[in-house]
Amino acid sequence: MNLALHYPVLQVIIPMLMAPLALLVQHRKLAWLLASVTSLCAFALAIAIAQLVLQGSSYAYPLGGWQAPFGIELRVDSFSAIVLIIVSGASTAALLAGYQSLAQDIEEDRASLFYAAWLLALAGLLGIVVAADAFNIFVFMEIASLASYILVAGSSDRRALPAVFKYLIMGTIGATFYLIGIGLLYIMTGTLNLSDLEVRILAVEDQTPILMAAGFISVGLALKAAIFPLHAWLPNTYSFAPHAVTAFLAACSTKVALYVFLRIDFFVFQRTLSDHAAQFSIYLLPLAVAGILYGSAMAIREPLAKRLFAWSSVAQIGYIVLGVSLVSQAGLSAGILHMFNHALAKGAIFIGIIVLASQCQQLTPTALNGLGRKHPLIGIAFVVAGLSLVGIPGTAGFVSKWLLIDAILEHHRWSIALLMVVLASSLMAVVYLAKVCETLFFKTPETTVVQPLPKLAIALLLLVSFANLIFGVAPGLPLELANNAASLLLEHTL
Amino acid sequence: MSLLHPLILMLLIPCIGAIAIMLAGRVHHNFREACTFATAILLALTAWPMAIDVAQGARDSITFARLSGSLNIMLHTEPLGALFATLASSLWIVNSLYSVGYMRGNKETHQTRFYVFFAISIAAAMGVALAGNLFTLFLFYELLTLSTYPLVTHKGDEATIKSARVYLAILMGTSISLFLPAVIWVTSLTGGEFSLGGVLQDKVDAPTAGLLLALFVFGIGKAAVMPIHRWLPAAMVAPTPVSALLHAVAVVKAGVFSITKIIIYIFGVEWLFSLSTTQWLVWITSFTIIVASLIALRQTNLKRLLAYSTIGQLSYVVMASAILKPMAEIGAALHMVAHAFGKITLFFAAGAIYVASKKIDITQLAGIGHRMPVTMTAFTIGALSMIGVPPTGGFVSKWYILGGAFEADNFLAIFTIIASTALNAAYFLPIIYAAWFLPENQAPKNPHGEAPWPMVAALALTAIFTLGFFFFNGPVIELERQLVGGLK
Amino acid sequence: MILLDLFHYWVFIAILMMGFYTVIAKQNLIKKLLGLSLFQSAVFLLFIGIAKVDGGTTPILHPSISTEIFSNPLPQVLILTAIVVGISTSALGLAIVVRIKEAYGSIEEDQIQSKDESA
Amino acid sequence: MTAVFSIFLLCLLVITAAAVIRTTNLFVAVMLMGIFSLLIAVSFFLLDAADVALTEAAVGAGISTVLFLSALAALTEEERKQAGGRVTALISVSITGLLMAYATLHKPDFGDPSAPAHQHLTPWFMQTTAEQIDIPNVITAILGSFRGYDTLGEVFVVLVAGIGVLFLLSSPRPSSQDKRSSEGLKHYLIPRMIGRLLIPFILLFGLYVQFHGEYGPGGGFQAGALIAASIILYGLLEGQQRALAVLPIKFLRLLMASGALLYAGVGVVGILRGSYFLDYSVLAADPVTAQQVGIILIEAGVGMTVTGVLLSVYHAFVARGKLQ
Amino acid sequence: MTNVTQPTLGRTVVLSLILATAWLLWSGLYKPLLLSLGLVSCAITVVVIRRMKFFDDELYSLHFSWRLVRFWGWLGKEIWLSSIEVAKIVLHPKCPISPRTVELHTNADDNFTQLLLGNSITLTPGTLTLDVHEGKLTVHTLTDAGAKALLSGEMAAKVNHVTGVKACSQ
Amino acid sequence: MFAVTSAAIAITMALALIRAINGPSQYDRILAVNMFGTKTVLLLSVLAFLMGRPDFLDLALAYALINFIGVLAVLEFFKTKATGADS
Amino acid sequence: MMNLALDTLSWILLLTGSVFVIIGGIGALRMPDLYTRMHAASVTESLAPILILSGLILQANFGLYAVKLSAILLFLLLSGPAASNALASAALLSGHGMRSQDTKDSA
Repeated sequence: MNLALHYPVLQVIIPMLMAPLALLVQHRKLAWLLASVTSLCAFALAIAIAQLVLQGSSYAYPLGGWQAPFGIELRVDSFSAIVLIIVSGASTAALLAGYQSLAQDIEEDRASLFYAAWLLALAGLLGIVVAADAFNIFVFMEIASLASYILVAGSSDRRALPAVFKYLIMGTIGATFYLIGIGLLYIMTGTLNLSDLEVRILAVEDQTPILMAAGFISVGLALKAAIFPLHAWLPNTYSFAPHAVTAFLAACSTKVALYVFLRIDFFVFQRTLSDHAAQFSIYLLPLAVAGILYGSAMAIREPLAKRLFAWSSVAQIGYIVLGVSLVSQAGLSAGILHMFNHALAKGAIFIGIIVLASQCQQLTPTALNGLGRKHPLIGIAFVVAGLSLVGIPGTAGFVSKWLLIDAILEHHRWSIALLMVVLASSLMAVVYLAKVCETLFFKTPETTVVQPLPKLAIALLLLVSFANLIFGVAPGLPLELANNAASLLLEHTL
Repeated sequence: MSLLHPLILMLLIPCIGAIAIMLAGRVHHNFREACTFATAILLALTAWPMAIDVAQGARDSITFARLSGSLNIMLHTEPLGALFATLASSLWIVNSLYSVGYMRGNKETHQTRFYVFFAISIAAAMGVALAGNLFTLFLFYELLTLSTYPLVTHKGDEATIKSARVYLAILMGTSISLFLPAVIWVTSLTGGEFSLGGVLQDKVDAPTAGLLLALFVFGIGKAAVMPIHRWLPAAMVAPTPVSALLHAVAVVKAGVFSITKIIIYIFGVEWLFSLSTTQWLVWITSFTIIVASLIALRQTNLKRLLAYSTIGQLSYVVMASAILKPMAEIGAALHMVAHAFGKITLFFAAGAIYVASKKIDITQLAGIGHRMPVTMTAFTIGALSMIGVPPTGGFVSKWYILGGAFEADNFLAIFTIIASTALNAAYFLPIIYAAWFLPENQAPKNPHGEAPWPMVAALALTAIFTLGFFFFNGPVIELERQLVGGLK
Repeated sequence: MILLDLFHYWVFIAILMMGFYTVIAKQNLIKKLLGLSLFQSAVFLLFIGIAKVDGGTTPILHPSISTEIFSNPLPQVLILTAIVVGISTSALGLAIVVRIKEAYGSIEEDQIQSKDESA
Repeated sequence: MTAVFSIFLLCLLVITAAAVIRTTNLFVAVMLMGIFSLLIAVSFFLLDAADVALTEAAVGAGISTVLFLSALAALTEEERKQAGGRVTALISVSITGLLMAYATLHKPDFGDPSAPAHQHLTPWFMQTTAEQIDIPNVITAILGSFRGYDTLGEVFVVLVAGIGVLFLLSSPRPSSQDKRSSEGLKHYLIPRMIGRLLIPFILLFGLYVQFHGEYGPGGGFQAGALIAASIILYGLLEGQQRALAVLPIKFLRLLMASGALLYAGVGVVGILRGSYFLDYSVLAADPVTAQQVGIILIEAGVGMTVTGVLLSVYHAFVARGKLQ
Repeated sequence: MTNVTQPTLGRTVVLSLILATAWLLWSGLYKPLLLSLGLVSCAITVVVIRRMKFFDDELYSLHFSWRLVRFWGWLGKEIWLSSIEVAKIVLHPKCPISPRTVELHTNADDNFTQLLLGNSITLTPGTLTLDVHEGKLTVHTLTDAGAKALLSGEMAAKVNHVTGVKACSQ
Repeated sequence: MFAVTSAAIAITMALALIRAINGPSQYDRILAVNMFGTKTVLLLSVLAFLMGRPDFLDLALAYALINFIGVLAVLEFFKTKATGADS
Repeated sequence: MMNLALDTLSWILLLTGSVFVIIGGIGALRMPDLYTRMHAASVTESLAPILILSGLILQANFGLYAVKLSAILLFLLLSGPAASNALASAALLSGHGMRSQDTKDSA
């Protein structure tokens, strides 16, 4: 039995199988332990897969032994590998860091339900990434979405409830749009397998329904990925969710939707849509630019630290989309690398929020006052993550930003204008980061809640912040994966 | 790649020093200060042999962390950088001495944090000095901004935070919006590596070169060319040792150093000289020099006056580089050194006055020369150097710059130098006159003498340096000749 | 059959739009959920329409049937799954609405918003 | 002939949908939604989708209505009047509609046997079902074996919904109230007795649907819904407490977890026996029988999970009920 | 499920047999696999409904007999006749109705008789059982004629005959 | 003949739908829903024969069950609404 | 011959059933208040299913389908009145009034 052969499916079903078990464990700590260990396993598997992929092996796993396009197939390549790492890594870090914080939000008797939902969210996200079947993606997207609604609703803040309701409505609309798109594709081609679609779509004479399908799929996934102006659900969802959940979701959930978006768009539609690249630069690029500017501006105006970073996510998604919408090797690889780096930075920031929130009763605008001065190490780690978000050289964020600017200069005729946008938003990032830093370091603390510091969370904060620095100097693995992924996506052109 | 490579060491020593200081600070403050000194001395001991090697023609470079094809972190040695590194590391020792006196005398809080970030700033300055390509330069340039931010905000009150906000906004803003695109542009065109004679020739046309030069000059906000100068007075809220070392030596010098280095190593002096689109730089620096001096005339706050003086003096260096003649380039290098010695002396003196008498205004300084003779002597020497009166270091550098200007037939530069000398004299001489020859306005409530001895020692030392540079400037000129030799 | 063809699609579009409108425009959260159900049902209708083959019959073999033409089973399978997804979403949405009602005392979107702003 | 019925029913469908939207009484809206489900189910039946029709009826008209009603018990019944629709909503809706209409202008004709959708995969499915699985219901073959992974996902969707509702509704209440439990229709003699008389047969019918999924319309999901419906009927008649005494919460939780585990476990056996995940043909000596056994097992898993989840969800809603 | 007494056991067996028959008739497939699954299903059903206390006395006053069949036949005739009555009224342009409520008393105190009576009344168009409470049935009738027919007590008598209860007093 | 019967049932369904939409009272609507449900059962039975697939009578049976439960659920809901103090 | 007779009978049953279904539907629409509507509706819930399903049973040749059909019929006949009764009781309890005169006769 060659276990390596089964890696893609194991990646999904290990968390999936553990979820019902977690459900039966009626004990907080045990459930948490089970979830963490499972998540760690998934992370290890993801890394193993990434290494195998880099060594040149590619995966196509026929489920049930039925060959594609008749059965369902799983596929893993460099692109999936990097997203797998992001997802499982984010989950692991957030779980480990979030134990104390989650214990405050969630009562003992509900904890096992919560961790089961967490595992299912993880399984769903991983399942989306490895899937190579359009409908299968939908199913796992729903698992992931429903589970993340639960996670967000775990917050003890009542404002989480309207937020999650909105998330549910928007998410379901997105998924349904996606389903309509699949339906149209199926009418025209009679298949659901992505690689089969790619071939058969060429034989379709009349492309109008294909175009519509592309439109519906894109809009649906853009909703899930919170691409401006479909980001309305994101800020409140992220800011009122339990902190650990924010750390998990902010790092990976929108990226998975983006992943699907890119995958379907490049693998399936690239060859059929006339002037595919132009479509990107006409429709997507302006949105990316608007998203970057709007998200940054809102972040500057926002007094609440957590929501500030949620707005910054809107802007950062814009960066990824901007890189992608250049439709060039450099642009795509910059965008994909930025997925990784942004996950790293945002993950660290929200883990930082977990730590800081343990020192105050509620995350009011003034709650974080002076906390950085009280705990300098935490403060500095937090700032390092923030710098990575801004894209200061030496941090991971800079590498992708550099590549992005490089890509902009390389090709695009609007390069100067785009450059301006990127730079302006970097400046805005400096402003909102400085705002947070001032709160952390230069304001006098309001109340003195003396609670024990969550040691594990601090350790993870330091670890992830440090990773931001490491990947700023030696981006090796993610960069290689991103480059491979970019060429993989582009290979599908004529 | 060995960690013991001198180039790496020069980065590592201050970093390790920072950690050591942090740990030592928990034990005892004497131990902490000992760490600071040890680190500073160690750094200087690494820098000097390196500079000597460079003077003998040795070149070294090391690349670590290859990020992507065009993007790697690289250090190398060359005369200009060696000079800057040696200068900064040596003055750090003196400055540490002074800091100990100032911080204790002033009973400042968070002293450990101060020393830690000071060490990190020095590390960043070393990085700037030794950067082997544009990207590395940019990286350490930003690091320098960030690591000095906690120093500027050291006091932590509302006004300080406001000023620090200006400081950060201007420096980060210009560097991200102007410097970074230029860096990326040039890197994507040429790879961005520094090489003597320039790498940009024939890669871009004249207007683009002009644009790039503008991006660099205004993007490197630390050089404080108008109108990007507002941060410098704002940063004067920092404790005096910070102003002294960083805003007279490391930070602002990093700015002018970067510009000079870019002009020499990226554009290439001769090529740039052949372009007509870059002449505006002399105009703008002249303007800065004159206007800054005029503003300085109207200042009453001593530190702010010094800040505006610094702005003017920095533009000297930039202008000298912009004259684009070998002699002027040497002048630029010399002026960096001379101004460093002079200005650090002036700041030291200002700090000493503040610590001893809590006076910050020049109108209060009448007659103070009798109470603090050593301090005021040093101040006088520094001021004279600023004006360019022999036998001070300032004279030597001005001489070279003037020579370069004549060589280039750049009458604007000549006029500017002469006019600004007059203006410098106009704002420094009254202070000196008042300090020595006027009686005290009123008797101070608590009669004071000199500042604590470490401060006095430090400023005396730098005053001697200032004088000494007039006589013993040979090694520096020798070092920089290599630059010129390469240019020829 | 052309008539049914077009009519079927129009009904699909009509219900889709009605559901979509309800979701976006109505303030009442339960109404939104109902709209969401309509919206999804429309998509089910689309898929089942795709599956229909003229003269065909349900793809369940049985000795009593004479024809050899069968409707397409695959979209039906997909919709079986999609229906389950739909009910799951509704159930979860309802639970959230119940909690919102407990926390805010209202299930009207604008009232909830104003309560948060005033708080 | 059926086309005429189809058109007629579709007309009713649109009218019902419009009525659902227009009515301001949520209770009425939910009831109309039930009618809508019945109608759409009949339409599905007319379009040769018996399996889907059964599911839609069990889910849309049955479970969904019950859930909405039990949630409404905790909510207000009337929708507040709202000043007109919103322009943006109308615009985005019309854009979507127009796009759809535009797309349909160019699609292949409805029902055309030579359409690509019917030519590509379907013949293979029909043939392979006959050869390698040998069960009459092709839909079950696809659902259980060819696309068994999707169905696994579906089970987990149900599971996650169950977890979610339990999680949300087991949170402490904002103010101190003891749990309410429904009294049921105890005092209605006739419905109660008739109901009790029918329950065993509903239950048996549910199990019949469960195990005949390979031969006719039905399968785990529909069966789960029916079985849950029979227990819910008992709860409606005799009160929630007695329904809980029959199948306690703990048991339901076990049921939903073990159903999912059973399904995934069958898949894992495939890996352990040296084949692929969810490959049933290694379950027994004869691959065809093995496929059948596999499908029965996973359908059982589906049925267990669905029953467990639906009942747990129902109890959760009823217990949350109305605040006194 | 705590007190498994002799009669419940017998009832369990009878019910199991009924269920098994139902399964066989529904299924129509007699493969060993399905038969064994049928057995399992019947077992599950019996277990569950035992937990529901299905086998208590309430439902078990019914003894199947030919009387029941005859009653059904009679009831069918009644339904047919009254349906035509109602149909006439509905189709009549004026809808000549005269609705009223009557109360019917039965001395049968077992629930099953009441159930059968109430249901039979409801099944017959034109009459509608509104409420059954301790032997008292409230019935709504569409016409006076219907009310009179009810009050004549024929139906109650028939029902009592079926269930073996002594004729009720008028 | 099946067609005629189906048509009749379908028309009755439409009538029931009108009653369900018009009300006027909630009980009228419940009545209509119940009626609609039983008509659906009949329609399905007839359609099964009309389409030549009498093996789908299972559906009709399932509908009958579901409809019964649905109506009882509605009544249960109404009962709790009526007794509850919630306005 | 036998077949023809059965067919004819079943057609007659179906046809009559259809007529009654429609009449019941019309009645449910025409009748003035809830209770009278229920009377009309009960035509479609008792007689019509009997007729139609019997007609179908004849068509199904008394095979297994006939069993299912009779199961459906039995179920409808049991559950229909139960539901009606529950509805009527609930309406009565909630005080849902009757339009016409409230004559009460005691038997």
